[in-house]
Amino acid sequence: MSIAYNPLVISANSMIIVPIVVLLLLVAVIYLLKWLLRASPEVEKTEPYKKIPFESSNPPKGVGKGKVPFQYFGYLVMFLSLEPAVVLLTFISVVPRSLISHTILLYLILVLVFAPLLAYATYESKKIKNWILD
Amino acid sequence: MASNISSGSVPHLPGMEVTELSKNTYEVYIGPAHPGSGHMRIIVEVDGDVMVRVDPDIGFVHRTMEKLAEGRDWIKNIPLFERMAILDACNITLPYVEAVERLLGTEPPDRARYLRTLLCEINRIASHLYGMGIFGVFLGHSTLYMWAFGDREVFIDLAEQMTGARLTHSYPVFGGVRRDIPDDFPENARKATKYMRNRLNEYAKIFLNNPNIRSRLENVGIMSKNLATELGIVGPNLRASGVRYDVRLNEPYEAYGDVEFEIPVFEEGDSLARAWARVEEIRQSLNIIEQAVDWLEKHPRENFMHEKFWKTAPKLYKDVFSGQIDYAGKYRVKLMPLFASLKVPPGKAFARVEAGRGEMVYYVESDGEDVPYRVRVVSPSFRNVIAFKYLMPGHRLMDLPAIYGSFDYFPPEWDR
Amino acid sequence: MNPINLLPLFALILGVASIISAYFVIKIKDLIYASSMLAVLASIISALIALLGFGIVSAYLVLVYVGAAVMFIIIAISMVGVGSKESKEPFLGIAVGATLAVTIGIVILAGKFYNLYTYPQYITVTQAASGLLTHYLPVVALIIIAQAATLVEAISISRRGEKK
Amino acid sequence: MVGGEKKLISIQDSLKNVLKDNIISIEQAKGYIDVLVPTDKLVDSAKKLKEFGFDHVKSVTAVDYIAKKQFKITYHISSYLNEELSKYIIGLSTIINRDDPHLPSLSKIWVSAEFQEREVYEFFGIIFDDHPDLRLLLLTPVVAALKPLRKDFVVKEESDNIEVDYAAYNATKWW
Amino acid sequence: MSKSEKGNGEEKGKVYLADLDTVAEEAKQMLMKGTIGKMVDWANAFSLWPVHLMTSCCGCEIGAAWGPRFDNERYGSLPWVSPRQTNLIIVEGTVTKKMACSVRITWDQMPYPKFAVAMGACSLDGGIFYNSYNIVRPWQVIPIDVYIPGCPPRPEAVSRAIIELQKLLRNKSIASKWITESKREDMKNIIPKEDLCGWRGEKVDLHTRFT
Amino acid sequence: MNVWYLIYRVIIDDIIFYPPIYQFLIIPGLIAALIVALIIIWFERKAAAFVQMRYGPREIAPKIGGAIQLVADLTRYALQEIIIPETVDVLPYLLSPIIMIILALLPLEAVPITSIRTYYPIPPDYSLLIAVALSTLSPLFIIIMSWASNNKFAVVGGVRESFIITAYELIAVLGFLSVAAMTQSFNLVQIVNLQMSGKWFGLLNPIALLVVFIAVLMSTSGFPFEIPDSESELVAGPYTEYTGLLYGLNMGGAYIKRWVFSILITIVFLGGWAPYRPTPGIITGYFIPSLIISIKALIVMAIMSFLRSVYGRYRVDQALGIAWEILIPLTLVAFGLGLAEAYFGII
Amino acid sequence: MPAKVALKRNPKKNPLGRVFSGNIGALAVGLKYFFDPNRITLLYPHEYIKLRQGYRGYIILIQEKCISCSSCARICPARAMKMLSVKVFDKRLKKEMVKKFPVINYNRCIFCGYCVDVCPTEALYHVPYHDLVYMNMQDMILSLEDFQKEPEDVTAKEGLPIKYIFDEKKGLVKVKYEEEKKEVVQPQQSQQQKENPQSKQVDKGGVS
Amino acid sequence: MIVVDQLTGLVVMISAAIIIGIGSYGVTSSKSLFRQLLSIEVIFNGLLVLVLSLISFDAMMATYFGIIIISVVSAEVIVVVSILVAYMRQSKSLSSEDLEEGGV
Ligand code: SF4
Ligand code: SF4
Ligand code: SF4
Repeated sequence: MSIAYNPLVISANSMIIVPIVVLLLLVAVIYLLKWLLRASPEVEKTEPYKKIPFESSNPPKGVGKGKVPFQYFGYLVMFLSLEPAVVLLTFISVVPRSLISHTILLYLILVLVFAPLLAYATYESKKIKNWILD
Repeated sequence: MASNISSGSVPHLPGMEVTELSKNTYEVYIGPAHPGSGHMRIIVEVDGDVMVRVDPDIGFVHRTMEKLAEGRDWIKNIPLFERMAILDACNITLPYVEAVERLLGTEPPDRARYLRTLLCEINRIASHLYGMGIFGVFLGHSTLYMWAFGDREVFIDLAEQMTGARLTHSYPVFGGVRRDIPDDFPENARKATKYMRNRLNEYAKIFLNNPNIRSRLENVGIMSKNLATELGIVGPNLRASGVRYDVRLNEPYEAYGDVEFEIPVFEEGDSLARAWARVEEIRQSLNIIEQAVDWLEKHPRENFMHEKFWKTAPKLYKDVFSGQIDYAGKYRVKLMPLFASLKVPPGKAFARVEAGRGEMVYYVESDGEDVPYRVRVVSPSFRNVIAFKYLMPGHRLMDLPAIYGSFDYFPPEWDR
Repeated sequence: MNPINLLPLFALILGVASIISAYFVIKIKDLIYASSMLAVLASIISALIALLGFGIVSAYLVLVYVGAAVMFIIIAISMVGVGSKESKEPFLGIAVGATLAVTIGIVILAGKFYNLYTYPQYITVTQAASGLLTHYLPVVALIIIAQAATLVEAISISRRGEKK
Repeated sequence: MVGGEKKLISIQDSLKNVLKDNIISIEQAKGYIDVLVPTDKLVDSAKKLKEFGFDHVKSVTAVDYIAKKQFKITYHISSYLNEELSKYIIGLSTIINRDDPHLPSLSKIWVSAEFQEREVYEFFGIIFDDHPDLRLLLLTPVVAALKPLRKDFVVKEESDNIEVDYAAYNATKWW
Repeated sequence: MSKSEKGNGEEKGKVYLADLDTVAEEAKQMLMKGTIGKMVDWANAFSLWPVHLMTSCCGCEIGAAWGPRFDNERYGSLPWVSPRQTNLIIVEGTVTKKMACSVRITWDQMPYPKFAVAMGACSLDGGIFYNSYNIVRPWQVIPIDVYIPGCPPRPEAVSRAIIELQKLLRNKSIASKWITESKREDMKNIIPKEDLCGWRGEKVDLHTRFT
Repeated sequence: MNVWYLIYRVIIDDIIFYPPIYQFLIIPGLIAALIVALIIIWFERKAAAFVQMRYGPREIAPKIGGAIQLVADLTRYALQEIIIPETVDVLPYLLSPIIMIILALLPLEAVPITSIRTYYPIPPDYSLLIAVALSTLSPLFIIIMSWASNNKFAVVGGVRESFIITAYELIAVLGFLSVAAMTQSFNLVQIVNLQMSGKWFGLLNPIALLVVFIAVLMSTSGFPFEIPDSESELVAGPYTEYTGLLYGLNMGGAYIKRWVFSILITIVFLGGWAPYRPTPGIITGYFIPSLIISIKALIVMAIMSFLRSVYGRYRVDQALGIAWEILIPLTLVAFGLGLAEAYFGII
Repeated sequence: MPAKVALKRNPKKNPLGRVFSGNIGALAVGLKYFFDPNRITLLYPHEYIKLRQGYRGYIILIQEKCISCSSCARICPARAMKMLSVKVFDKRLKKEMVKKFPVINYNRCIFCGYCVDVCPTEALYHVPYHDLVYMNMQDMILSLEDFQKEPEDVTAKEGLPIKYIFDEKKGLVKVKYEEEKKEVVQPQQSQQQKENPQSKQVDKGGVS
Repeated sequence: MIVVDQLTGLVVMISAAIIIGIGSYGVTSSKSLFRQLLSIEVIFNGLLVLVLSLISFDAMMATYFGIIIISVVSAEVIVVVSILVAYMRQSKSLSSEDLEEGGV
């Protein structure tokens, strides 16, 4: 086997080099197409609305970057608090068979601790009136 | 209409700016070139995900019918008003014809009344199916759209056999109708009704009882009985809120006094009830079609125009009717040249019928000329528009299509 | 040639990339882009960690930190919708940053701390997990409970009180 | 139909009872009962009618009698909740001057009149005082300035002869 | 090169760019003459996606035309939501003065190559509303390729229009012609004399951003 | 002969079948994903058309039912004008779709598609963990995309997308990893090998399969959960401003994500290359197993696509509610089931 | 009073039933149609609907019958039909005279059929097809000569005539239009049948 | 072999030092609380690499350390962001100077 098949090289290749090459290729293609397929400046003159943002074919007002649904922030909090715990648990679940009772113990702790809290959190998150940001 | 983000920010703070926390709203334009609307624009102000102000901005299809009608002969206005809602053509033009008939003092003969009723019900089904199809597509359910439009074709085909046009029938004229039904029509109509009854069950399975759709519709856009009355909502939407009002019930016109049917009234008043109300109405319309067809089969083919017009008809007219002239269609009632220059005695008339989307109202005023002096049209959709303004705020943005679609809007109708 | 010899090269590339993205985190005006650059930075860091031989930590970093924490920051910023303004006197910052970087660098160089790095021996997931389970079971349970506590804490902090 | 006529008469009577001396004239038109009230008593009559059970407005109609220099505004009202009343339609009308058309708005009393009053406003230029939201509804400002439904705005009708030149299909003609 | 010789010394900086442009032009011409041009026409012909812009009541026949009985998706045509991703606009009947602005904006926002179909009597010469004060003819707003008479036209007629447009595309290769010429000839005639959207009187404010 | 043979071997062995390239670019990767996207979108339209009493795309090639329809669409998109609106932030606007696609494909690099050791792209000791971790990266760029588009619909769509992320990510992670609880291993090869006997984990732990299936639907805006680009309010969601090839990339991006997840589902739950035992050699050891996986994944995708014709879409809070009230408990149950099965030694 | 009010409520189901029976019912209906699609699609350019006599399609003038009464032009709501003055040789009076004949402008015509119905001599009639498109608006303004010719029916050349009949199970069912059977070119027909097995199958079923 | 490892360590540690420097520059120079949070996260990233490369001799130890520290940091993020949001609700601004003035 050549050096290219060494684990280190192969992972570096697969994670970094090949994707980056593909990325550069795609970017090049996009820029090429953008350059090739542009309309002549006349068109831009006759079609003044071409490059303004789409707003259901209304003359646009303002920009899009604004504040958007905040009412589901509770779900976000739930997600972020549960995720590390769960990932930790799943990570731990690969122990040998002999230790599995510990995992089950942890699993039970997780379920017992989280179940009421999640229920409470879902209950809270559902009241959208409480989450309006003002 | 304050623009949201562009209109500056809160007073300059040291450090960092927070853009307009006091007014955390976001103005979204739904329409006119938007899949969630057609022909109209709803300006929605959302606070996060909740709509706080809904401003229906209509008039994108305003084609000045009321004005045009003032300059056109009486009969020419029938196709004109029909363009308001071509998918509900007979129902839309009928009150105009009725109002003018009231002014003229003519009563249509029985057969014409049944023929009008028949076409009205066919149109009602087609229009309800159209509305359901659009509703389906609003909720992302393309299958319902396709099914409804496919089954609508059945009824459009029936209407086409009856009148010679798919949508724009211009069927009722003053004192009668323009065609009689073809010979194989009753049989076809019965088959179609049987087919449709089966299909309605499948609709319920894939759409109305689908948990996904149910959860989108249930308890969304609840309109109480009082609110519906207050806003003057019409049609199935009104009856879905528990109000027992239907012109066919309260002031029977044409043949509705003689056929048996039910008026489904729902109590919940949410989007689901509005959808169900349409389904139930389709069932009742199927009943009416069957009864009307039975009646028509039993009775001879005569009297489909008012005698005043038809008595003096030359022989050619009767030949055309009986199909003697090979290039012309059979059972076609020819119009008198008189129609082209009809003068209507002065007076004011008001007529209402229950169109597919609700009560259709005409006010006709004549000053004895060959053109109307004033025609006022209030279409069912126009009376429903106000519901968007008062019903939607407080719902989530994603409920907009669920409410909007459940009202079975048709913008050309409200814009006239 | 042993491919392990390429290690410094890869580390150099990734290090430079991470420095650039860290710079962008600080410099990009739009906070959404800045925080997404933080995600990029963390991804590069996780690649670097993988390169250093801690594959498990790297996967964990991507899963928990990039996939959850940074995402959380981005979403929170995009919902809260804030712009940012820099301080008018950045020299203090430059001074502090440079001092800190130089100090740490000098400490590393002078103390020959870079000698401390050896390519770690390979540990399997099972080893790591069972080690964690046997030696650190209370810690893990504590983390889980702490997470639950933060859940309640965060919910009750960020929710608005029941007011009309 | 005979019974119907009788009932109509009785409703006319009860209307007279309700509105008392607000009524200028009451007349049986084709399909509705036309009740004419003076403009300053419009709100009062509307309130009384609403209490009587007429709970919604079907249509708000304005007619331009250009010869008499008048606008006649008719609110066609009826009832949903009262089954007896729902058989009748009352035209609550008033006559206003054409030069300076002003009228109290009834959309506070019947919300269902809100959009229709907006429509009358833009088509006739009739101003409804204290209307909560009197904006243009259907038209663009340019077109609304013409006040299109007034009789002095005339749309051109074509003749039925072909002297109208079909060749004039160039873009400039219509624009 | 010839350009650079002709040009003054001041334009030196631009010479290179100009050359690049000519190179691009030539490359485009070469590409589009051959199979790629044919491909573009073929692909556009079988992928005519109309934008969802309902202008008037002909819209219900559009619904029927894409419904199951007439199923225009057989021609590869799929009604799509936003103009940015479509290449066909079907003007469904009357265009009122209020709507004309939207029609124009929709047309502007569609990427080239793009085509237009006018459907219904109203969009040809006003139909029954020929003397209405509130309508414009769509061919005054956008360039039309195919006209469908009728009120409303049968769905078959819509299918027929799509078939005719496909034939037009493949025989006259208008799609690849746009790519080579980078403009559409008949747009010249369609410069509205008044500002279509002027009635809104709203200031277009595009450049407010967070700092 | 020697030189040419050598070049041939180099091209075959070291370029085409070189794991990073083969897996990223060729069979489960870019090219296969492209073909699959073409087939699946066609199938989706066709299946919907079947249910909807019509034909779907046909006239382009009536003999094969219009199967090349998507080629036409793709060509049209690729050679359409690319409009860059004035208000967008050009660099992120142009780059983020591309990066999203690359990142969506990255998990494939961690997935072994054979049991022959030489063709592992990444040391597979914890390959499942890496694959799942990498799959959480790409949604970020949808948010950036929407933010860069600077369009109201896009921004709202982007935020909805981010909420949906919070809904599905945990389910996907926990659902996939509940297999690890059953096998005590993150090693995908070992997981597949354990399924060789026909005891597919999809059968042993159907709840996990179900929740992962739903999570994938959520992550790729599959039909009951087509919320971020729900067209009836948000036009095309985060992709509203994109034209031409860029939109094509975006549209393909969702399908590529679904493809990658389908491959993961296939390997984890449906036995991978199961009936077949790879033997050394490029064709038998690498090509055939990858084909088997692709076909299985294709079927999974077809089932997902079929749902379009039956369901509408949920509201965003309903989707979140479903995720947090039904699916997360179910996922925890699935995980517990996995642990229990491991404890009682059913595997 | 025959119409009566029926009070109804939304059908209710318990949550479990909703989740299971609802989903399963929807999926089952979907699958049923997936495997047995009840297609009603008209394969348009290959088939076309042979519309009934009496469909309000394009309008043709029979000049001999026209008595120049102008009724048609007066009643036309869209002013699509207008009278054109032409010099014709009158057979009865045996002299050349100016007469008015209608001409039509399909840019405007809304196919309402009033003109046909009102014509006192049946000088106008409809041809039952309605699927022509034009590339040019000038083509739609017909001259007197063109108005007397039936427009070319393009689809009839390309495809088979088809008729839809009603059916209790399937709604609309496509069947071949019988009268035209002889005129159809054979090879086209066989090719058509190959392409569309379903229509073939329906043919066997025949018209009931 | 050893040389290679040392070189790697040098590169990684210097990069980490620079990242930490950048992060601390961000913390001090910015007035925006969110930006400061981001900068702190940058510092955390740098520190993680630094510490991991420092304790690489005990791979087990490093792994445990990494896992636990990442969990803790993500918990910290959630609380900090929630506090920021809650603070923002009240003061409608997110400037650290305001914090001082408000006496929080
Ligand atoms: S052509 Fe007829 S159907 Fe079409 S928009 Fe005009 S009036 Fe409506
Ligand atoms: S069909 Fe109607 S619109 Fe057409 S010419 Fe005759 S009367 Fe006029
Ligand atoms: S109505 Fe008939 S007879 Fe009279 S002018 Fe018209 S076509 Fe001629």
